[in-house]
Amino acid sequence: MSESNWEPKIVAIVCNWCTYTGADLAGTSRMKYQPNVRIIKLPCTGRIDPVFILKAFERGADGVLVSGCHPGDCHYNAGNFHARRRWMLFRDLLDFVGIEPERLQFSWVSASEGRKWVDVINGVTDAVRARGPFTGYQAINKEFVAHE
Amino acid sequence: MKIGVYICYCGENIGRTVDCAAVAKACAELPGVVDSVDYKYMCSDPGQNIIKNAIREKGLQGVVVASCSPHMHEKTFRRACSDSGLNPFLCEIANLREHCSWVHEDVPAATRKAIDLVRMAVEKVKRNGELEPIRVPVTKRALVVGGGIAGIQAALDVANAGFEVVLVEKEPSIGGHMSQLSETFPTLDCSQCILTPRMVEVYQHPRIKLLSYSEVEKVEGFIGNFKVTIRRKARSVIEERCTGCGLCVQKCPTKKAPSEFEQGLAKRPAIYVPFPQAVPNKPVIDRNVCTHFRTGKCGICKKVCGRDAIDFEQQDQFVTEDIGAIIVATGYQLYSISKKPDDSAIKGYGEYGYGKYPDVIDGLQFERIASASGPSSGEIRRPSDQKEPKKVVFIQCVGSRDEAKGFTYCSKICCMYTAKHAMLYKHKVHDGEAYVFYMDIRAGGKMYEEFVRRAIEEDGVKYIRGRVSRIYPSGGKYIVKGEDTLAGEPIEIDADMVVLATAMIAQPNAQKLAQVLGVPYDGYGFYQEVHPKLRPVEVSTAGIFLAGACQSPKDIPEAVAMASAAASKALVLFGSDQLEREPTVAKVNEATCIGCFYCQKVCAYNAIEVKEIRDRKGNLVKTVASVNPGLCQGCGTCNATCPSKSIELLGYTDEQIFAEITALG
Amino acid sequence: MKIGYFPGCSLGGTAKEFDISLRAVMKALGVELVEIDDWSCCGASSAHASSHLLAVSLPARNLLLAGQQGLTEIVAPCAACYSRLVIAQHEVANDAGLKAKVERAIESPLPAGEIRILNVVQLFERIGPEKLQAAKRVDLAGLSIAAYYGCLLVRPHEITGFDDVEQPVIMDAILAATGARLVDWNFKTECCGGAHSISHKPIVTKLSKKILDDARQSGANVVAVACPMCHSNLDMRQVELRKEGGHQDLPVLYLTELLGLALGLGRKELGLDLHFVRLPEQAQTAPQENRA
Amino acid sequence: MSDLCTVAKELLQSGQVKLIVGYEKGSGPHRTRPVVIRSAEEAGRLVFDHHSLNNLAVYLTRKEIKHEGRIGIVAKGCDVRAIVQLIQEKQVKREDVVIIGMACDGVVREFGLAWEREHVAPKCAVCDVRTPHLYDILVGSPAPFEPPADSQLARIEQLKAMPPAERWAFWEREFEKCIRCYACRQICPMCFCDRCIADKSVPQWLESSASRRGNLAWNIMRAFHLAGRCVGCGECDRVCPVDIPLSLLNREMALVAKQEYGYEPGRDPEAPTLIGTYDKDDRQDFIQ
Repeated sequence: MSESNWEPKIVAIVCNWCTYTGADLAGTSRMKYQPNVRIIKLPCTGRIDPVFILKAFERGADGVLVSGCHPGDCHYNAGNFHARRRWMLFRDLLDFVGIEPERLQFSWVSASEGRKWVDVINGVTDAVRARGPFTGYQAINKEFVAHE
Repeated sequence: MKIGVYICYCGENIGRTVDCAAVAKACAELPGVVDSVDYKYMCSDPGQNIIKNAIREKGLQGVVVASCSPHMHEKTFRRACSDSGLNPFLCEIANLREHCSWVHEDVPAATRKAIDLVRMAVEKVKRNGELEPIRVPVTKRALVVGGGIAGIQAALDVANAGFEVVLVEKEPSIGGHMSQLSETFPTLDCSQCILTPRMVEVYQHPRIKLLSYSEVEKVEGFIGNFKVTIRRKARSVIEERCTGCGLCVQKCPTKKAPSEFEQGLAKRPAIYVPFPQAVPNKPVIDRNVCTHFRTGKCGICKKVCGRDAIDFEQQDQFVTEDIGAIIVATGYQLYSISKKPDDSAIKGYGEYGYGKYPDVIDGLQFERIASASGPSSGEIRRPSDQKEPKKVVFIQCVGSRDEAKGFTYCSKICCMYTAKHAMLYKHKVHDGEAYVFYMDIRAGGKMYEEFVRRAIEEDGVKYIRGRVSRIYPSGGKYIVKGEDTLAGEPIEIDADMVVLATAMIAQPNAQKLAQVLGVPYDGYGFYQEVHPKLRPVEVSTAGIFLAGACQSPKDIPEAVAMASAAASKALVLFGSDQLEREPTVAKVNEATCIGCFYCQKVCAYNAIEVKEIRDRKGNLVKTVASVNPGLCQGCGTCNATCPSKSIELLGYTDEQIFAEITALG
Repeated sequence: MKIGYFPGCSLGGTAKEFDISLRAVMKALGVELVEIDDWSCCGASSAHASSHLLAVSLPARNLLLAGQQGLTEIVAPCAACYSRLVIAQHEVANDAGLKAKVERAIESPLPAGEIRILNVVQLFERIGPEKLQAAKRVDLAGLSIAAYYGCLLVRPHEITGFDDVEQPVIMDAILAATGARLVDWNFKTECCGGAHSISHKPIVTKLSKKILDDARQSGANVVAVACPMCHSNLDMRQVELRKEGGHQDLPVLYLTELLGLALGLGRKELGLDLHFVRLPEQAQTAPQENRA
Repeated sequence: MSDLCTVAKELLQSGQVKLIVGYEKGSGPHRTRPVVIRSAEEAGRLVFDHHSLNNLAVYLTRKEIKHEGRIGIVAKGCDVRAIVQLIQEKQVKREDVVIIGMACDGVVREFGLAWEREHVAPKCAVCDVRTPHLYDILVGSPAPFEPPADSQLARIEQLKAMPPAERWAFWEREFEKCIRCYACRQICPMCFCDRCIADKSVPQWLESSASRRGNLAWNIMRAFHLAGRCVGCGECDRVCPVDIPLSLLNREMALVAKQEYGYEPGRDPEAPTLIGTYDKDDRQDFIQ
């Protein structure tokens, strides 16, 4: 793909009960959003290991969205509370090593928030597009791709 | 690996935006894919047959169906797989409809995305393992917590279906709030007349074990296999010996304790039965007021008891019960606006003077005043001087629907019971005037609206739409200052008595009990059902069901209906000897587990147990975590938290997720 | 302790004794009051009826001056001034657009740090009842006080964040340090008629009478206020009430005057003689007549 | 250090401990090295001074000595924090260890350096446990000590002031040096896993070759695994053969833990851990 029509690659890691179902609702409501996102479904945000986020960047993601149930709505009572602490630390760590915060975003999207899902995904896609390709990671990926 | 990929057009739903044929073609090239087929309706019988035949004929080891959301047809396709001998967990769904064709318009972009989604699913399914459903035995015995009308109904339903029930009630008698009510809307039938036969039925039922004056202390185990510890509070009366003759109650010299049942409007002795129809009809000693417990003297009750049933030395006892299903029916309490609540967001209603002015009372107190068994034998008397009040003001929504000072929710029953109160008052005090301050009248229910109209039109209750700003005493009366928002002017009523319809709120210990049971609760302490519409009596902890006002404010018919629903859920469980659970549970790698137990800290279900690994001589080698698959709900929080990655969530293993992510690049 | 002082217009006029007594009491307690130099009108009663921008800019200018003069806390004894100042502060803090407009109007950026604005009740809360207790010279056992808060002192709660809106208690707690009895009464926050004093005198007289009657019926022999408007209504309208007949005088004193008496300050030092209804000599220590 | 020797002798003689982990004189000036002694006769070998650098808590989880019996350990305050965190994480039982708490007047940042002001270890700048906060036996009392400036914090602030791209470039340069020797892991008392994720091959958790990408992942995950757990002993910095400033990452995580959750690891053996607990009102303004 040439520079001019470059499109960001977005990975969304979401929980099954709220955000995945919210994204389903956006579909059944025939709302439209940008096609850049690929969703990875896990049972709960509590299941999301930060290493998944790194792996996504290693596989060429320009931005990652992590999304789950609103606090208090977790299907598993507290998975999102545990996740929230991890995110706080991990996000700061990535920021500290120089990864722009736009590249890793977080949201609460409930099963009834199809509209919010659309807004969040469009927002993330636009923000990452504005940042351009994740050249920092691409540079270190390149070396590896050569080996593969 | 032999993987089959099946792409559904869903009529035009997918086919319009995704070039399904192109997807099938592209996917056929993916490593491991031996069959790649597109078809109009995969979920139809012929569609399913394509998959079934391919499994048999091509010896597939994994299936990817690219169709609608897995929430829609995952079960369908898994069944199709297992019908033809493939483990159902070797089937993955790529969501081409809700997550692709319906939300995008550009065909090439949507097609590219569809191929990506299938590729991710293919890579994942290659790493799926065969999982077998987890089977656990079922103890066909129910615990019902709370002996109000909801608990009574649930207990009777389960017991009448032929199963044993343990009914735990924290008060000395079952009956709950309903036993305190005078008449019930909209039929005005006597509350106790319809309730007491049910209470007796519970007591006499051969399959119901009633533990009154008891509380649930601890719950261990999981659906079908709970172990429940119950604290039997010291009654100071040996139930088996007591005949309920009541002599001790009569002779007790301490008669000054405010009666809980009468809402403080009457006194009771230190040894008492809450009310004459109590079940069990066995007294209890209130150790806080009893002279013997305070000074060591008296002991008259012990002297007069012919059966030697008084036991001052009695201690709390603990009993353990094996239980298969738990029905929680712990009810509600009324918001006591006299006290400043702990929650600083709630500002109270000090300006109404509840607790300060004796004739400003709440709804339950009015029930007692209006009840034939109440302190004034059903004659309407105001508490301060026992005079018949000639003008009574009823105020609705005290604490309910009030974001500024109370709770945001509607307490639901107050419109109806206020109409009932005003009506009962008018029936008993013919020359009296009844005023009702309201915000809206919410009378949805069979014969409810008609009931309110009757209060207004036939009984002449004066409804004023508006709020009350202040109540203050003046010359033996209470000046109720408010606003009539329909007339658009301030209004003052010199009332003899004021009745506040205070909000229905969660029980004071609701959150504590929720933690014991593992039941989630909302911001107000009401218990949280799994789904507000489709699973209204279940909670996220399997095997626990909700009945009545512990879930949200409810009137009697709703509480009873919910109780029967909860009972039927328990009976569904008792319908089989074993139950099957999704096998997506966590599993520990004992070889690498280091025993830090971070997994235990994050587990919301107490599913992580401590396991000791010993050598042949019995020496402790190390302590590791172990998952109880009956308790594990499969959230995977332990998996993400484990520092050495020694615990994995089956069905969502790291290897599977990595494969999905890797397939992106 | 040093506190900025925004007197406002009333304390130079009808509420002169509020100013006098506040200064005297602060001196006695060793608190330095620093009057904001070049302070101007807070805009109360008229500005917010004519222009929102003006109603916010006037108090904002005074906050700006306070900030420039190095003050971090200021006291605004007049309840209306207090209300305008806290509301303006709240609005500019929560509305960047408005803030920009205000800064254009007052031709200066607002100070970054927030200035703490106190009403007179909060001032004594800040000083602390222990300090009052320690400085007490005279026990006001002869007084039964009805503490009257009026409408502006505690409202709106979202902004003032101070005391219970319907059943405030903090002024009572402060006055308890004088040794006087605080009566439990009904009209702590009832409307006195406020700014209608001139335009609708009969209404104000009627409202004031209700408040005074309830205070008396509840056993009070003096009413404590913390607002010049309340004071002028409750004190001055008793002249009309006397004419109507059947009225028994009920002295209305500023919180600061009552505290001044307890600190042993003289009636002149506290401006007690400037009221229409005077507190009888020695009333504070006289045995109570109508103790309930 | 006759005090320390007497204490050690008594502990071994009375059988209260099976062995003692401590420091002995090293192989040159301004050096010590860890030593395990098992008899009272050996007690005289123990030393403690400005050059007792190793965090000996790392030995408490070593299988080789763990099963021998009760262990005595010579520990500075910073080392005690590691022991406390190990107790919090169920790796050490309080009753299985006798802590010989050493009042500490600061240590140098590397072996071979004389005790001079410019040689003081960065961690000593913010030390508040010069008298250990938990011990069974306390030896000595701290002398007056003027701590040096907090150079670590200054560097963190300097990094944070950079635009992200510059920060990225800085860490890229640093991580590029990494040879994946895992000395940082071996020396760390908190890296007690039997099988580190870096060695996990099915599935491979982190790329194991010393590539730029693998190095970034390893160093990020190492820091993340220590978030809310690292007690700031700085041993990783000291042993890194290519001088990657690892403790800057650890310190940044510690700053977040303190600021957002008021949490400091290794303070209270009874305290819950940072990860594994939550508060309903934890900060979430970064979540849409």
